[in-house]
Amino acid sequence: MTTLVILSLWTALAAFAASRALPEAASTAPQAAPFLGGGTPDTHAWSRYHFRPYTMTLVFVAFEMEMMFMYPWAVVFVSEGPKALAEMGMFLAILSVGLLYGWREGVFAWE
Amino acid sequence: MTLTIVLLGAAALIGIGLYGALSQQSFVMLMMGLELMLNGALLAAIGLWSLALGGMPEGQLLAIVVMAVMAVEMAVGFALVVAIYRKRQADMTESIGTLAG
Amino acid sequence: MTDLVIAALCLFAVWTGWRVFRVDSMVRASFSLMLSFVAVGAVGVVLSAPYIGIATIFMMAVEMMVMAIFMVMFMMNPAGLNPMVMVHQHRVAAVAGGLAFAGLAAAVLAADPPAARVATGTDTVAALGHELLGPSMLIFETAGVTLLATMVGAVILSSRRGRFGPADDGSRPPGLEPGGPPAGRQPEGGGGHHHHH
Amino acid sequence: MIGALLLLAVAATLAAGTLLAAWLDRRLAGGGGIASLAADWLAGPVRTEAPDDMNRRLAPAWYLALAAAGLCVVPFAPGHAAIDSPAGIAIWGACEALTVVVVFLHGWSPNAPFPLIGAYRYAAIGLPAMLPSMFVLIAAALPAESLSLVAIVDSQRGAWNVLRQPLGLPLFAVAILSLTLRGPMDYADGADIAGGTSAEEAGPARALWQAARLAMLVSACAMAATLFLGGPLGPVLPGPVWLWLKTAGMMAAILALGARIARPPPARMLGLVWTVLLPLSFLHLLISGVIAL
Amino acid sequence: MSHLARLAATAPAPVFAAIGPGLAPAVERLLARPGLRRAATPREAALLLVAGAIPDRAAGALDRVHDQVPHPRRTVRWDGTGDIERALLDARADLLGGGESAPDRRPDAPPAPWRGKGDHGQGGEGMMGGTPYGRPMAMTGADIRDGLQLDRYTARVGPFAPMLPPGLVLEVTLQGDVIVAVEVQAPAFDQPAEADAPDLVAARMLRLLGLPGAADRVAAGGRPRAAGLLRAVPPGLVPVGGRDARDRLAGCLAGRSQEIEPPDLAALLPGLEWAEAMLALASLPPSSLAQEALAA
Repeated sequence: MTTLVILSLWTALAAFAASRALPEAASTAPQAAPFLGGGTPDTHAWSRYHFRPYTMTLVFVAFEMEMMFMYPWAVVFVSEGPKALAEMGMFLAILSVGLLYGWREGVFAWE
Repeated sequence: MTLTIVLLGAAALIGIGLYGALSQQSFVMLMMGLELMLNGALLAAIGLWSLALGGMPEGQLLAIVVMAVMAVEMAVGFALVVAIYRKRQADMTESIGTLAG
Repeated sequence: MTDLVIAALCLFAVWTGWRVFRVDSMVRASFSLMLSFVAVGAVGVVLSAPYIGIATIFMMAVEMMVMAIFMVMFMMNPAGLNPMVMVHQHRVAAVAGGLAFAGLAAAVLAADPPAARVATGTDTVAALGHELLGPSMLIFETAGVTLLATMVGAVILSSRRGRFGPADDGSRPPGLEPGGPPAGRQPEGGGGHHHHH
Repeated sequence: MIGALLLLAVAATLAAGTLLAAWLDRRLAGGGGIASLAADWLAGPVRTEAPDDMNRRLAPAWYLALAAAGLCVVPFAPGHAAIDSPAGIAIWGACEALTVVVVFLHGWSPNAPFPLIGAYRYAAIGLPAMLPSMFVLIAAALPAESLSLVAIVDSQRGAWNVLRQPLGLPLFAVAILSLTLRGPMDYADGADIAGGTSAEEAGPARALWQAARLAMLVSACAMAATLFLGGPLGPVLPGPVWLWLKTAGMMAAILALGARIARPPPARMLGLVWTVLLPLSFLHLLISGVIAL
Repeated sequence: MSHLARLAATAPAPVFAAIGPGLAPAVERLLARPGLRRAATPREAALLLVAGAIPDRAAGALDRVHDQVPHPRRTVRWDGTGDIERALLDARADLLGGGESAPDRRPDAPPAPWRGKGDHGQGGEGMMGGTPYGRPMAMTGADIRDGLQLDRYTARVGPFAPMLPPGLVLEVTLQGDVIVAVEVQAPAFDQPAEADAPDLVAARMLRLLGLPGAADRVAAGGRPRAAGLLRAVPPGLVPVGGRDARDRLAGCLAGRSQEIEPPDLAALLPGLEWAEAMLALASLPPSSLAQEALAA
């Protein structure tokens, strides 16, 4: 509960400060134009942006789940002893196969 | 009382998620609806674990499994979207229906 | 007091969840969903599941970041610069959603669940750790295999770079002898445009 | 009572630390310094074409809030942190993950090409760069048998983690550089994209964002000092003073480091993170685990 | 003057430089001085330094850059003579003391009229057909790398883009941050031979590698004092005459000047990521990008 109160306190404080420090601004059209070193764009910048390492991102989402298991594992690691090391070793070994596969397929580069 | 509030919140999340999953034309927005339903499931799991089941350890594990399901759903779902988009310039659910042939 | 806080968090989760389908910008939709998860995580923190609550927040921050990237990639008009309506069978969906909520709410109000709170002072993180390494070890390792399958599947489905060339050109393994016909099964129809997954 | 005192200490440390960081930045890394922050603050605001105004104004605020939240879990004296949660390092991990979101929003919101490219580059590198830091956090929790930072400090009474977990500090330094948008990990603000996510930012918004970057540096360096240098532990001087000294030392080291390592193009760095840093963090976890047993 | 303004006056003056023919090396060495700060974008600047006689073809671009500097702002012109640093610092002090800010030079109108047209007033028909806020939406097009047909972003970059040689205008089409098409619309301005000096070329590359301090040291004749310089440049990047960008950086750091034929940018750049492309361009001596042959 204290955690929650403190964290929301900071968040609310920061949001309030930002709304006071950064009031609604208005700019003329020439000032608002995006900076391109004097050049002009044809379209809005917001678009279906081609994020190149998308395959990496998907591998990352799956791999990152391992964190969920590792935090509680770390807490009981010493009391469970070598068994804990072995089990997490196996878990990470399984996931590493996926990483190795992805690496061989070249997913850690820009597509 | 607390449990009732939590479970009602979970029910509302599941209801909105269902609405979203059914009403959205786009496959990626449909996934948002699914995630929202899983969010409701997560909330219910946490509430039941903490307030009705006396903190049995399997309850927390259930919450983790729900999150793992979300990660898997997202990774596979978006991989499918990429594969289908590459094949046909389509990301609408209706268009995916015609891909069967 | 706790009830009030939890009610406020639940309302926030529901409201941000509702905003997901009401905003035009895909980035706002994704991060609105993230806020919904954050509120649920906060409920977890209040309900003596600090680890699960916080873990929900960091897992979902990452997942919704990825969600935003893909939403922007594949949605027309991703920033909602053009006002738009992206729903179909709106009425059916609304009725279904409403019915689901009504049914679940009725079940919640009618049911009489046991009331056994987490004992104060329990180390819930350690309990989870012991559970993972002990009775639920199989679930833990199965999750590993599932995630492995997900990683491999995601790579196969989404990557264009196959070992034998771009995926949408049809994958043809090299010949067994230099310059020979491709090894392995020939694609049916000879179009060379079949995925093999 | 002591809780209020600790919150006050967090706020004061953040404010004073940010000023110190600005000064060190000017000295060691050729940054703008305090006077430049003031100059930015006095310039007029600019509103780009059809921006996502809400997120544009909130991004610096959230960044600042994340820095403050991260600092709250750091113990200022042995046994005392503003947030003494049994999931302390997970809270810090959540701050790291949300930082990626905030930086992305900062680059997304102006609706302009260079900030957009910076935002996506940062997402591409910032997400996987989080993995080594998570391994480092988990490894630090092993000898403490707890996720609480108070326990992690206590576990270093015998020997600091910098000795027991030699790979930890370098790996965490990478995470700090990434979190504070500095040096080789600053993929949000490249010179080839005219300052990236900040390319369209002027006036108070720019000043606030730069200040938030420095505040995050304070917070991340305090975390590094807690994880590896024993935090408030030390002879003679009181705990908070030790923490401040170690944090200041870390800040100087990180700033000097960031100004001396070249930043490769993002695709090259992505390969580096997965094929070098991630295996290293596996190794780090193994070493730390074996030593802890 | 308020306390804050007095504090701000002690900061290096933030200058965005619009460089014309003949003055590039002089401005590059000028901005390395401690009293001035090189602004990467006009948003960061208070002063616009216009160096040399800007040709007519770049006049519109100069006005656009001028208007993007936030208020209060001032333009300082320089013909290569006189104490320019003094002039810049004086202008800065005047602005902080409440001096008048230069008004916009271009009319305050959206890029295209849009209000009121279409179902939602978005300036057109359909979900992608409008011109909301005066600009059309990006449209999809073929991709040269992975076959995902996502949106293309076409823009003209330059002639005052800080990552390009002054004067060079490229019309680039980006998908994500990969360049899929390039057209050279105008070559770089002619500069004295000093602009090709190896230390200045190396300094430009170091700045792109995220090492502004090392870049200033190299431009002042010192050693870079930084790690991983050569390894940060991807191997095989835009090879010209058998030497890639990494070789050229190594050569420049060793003080060797290079002679390079004008490269065919429209053929060399597509397929590169923006960061790589800018690094490759910076590794070429500006004179090789200045010939009229490029524009043809």
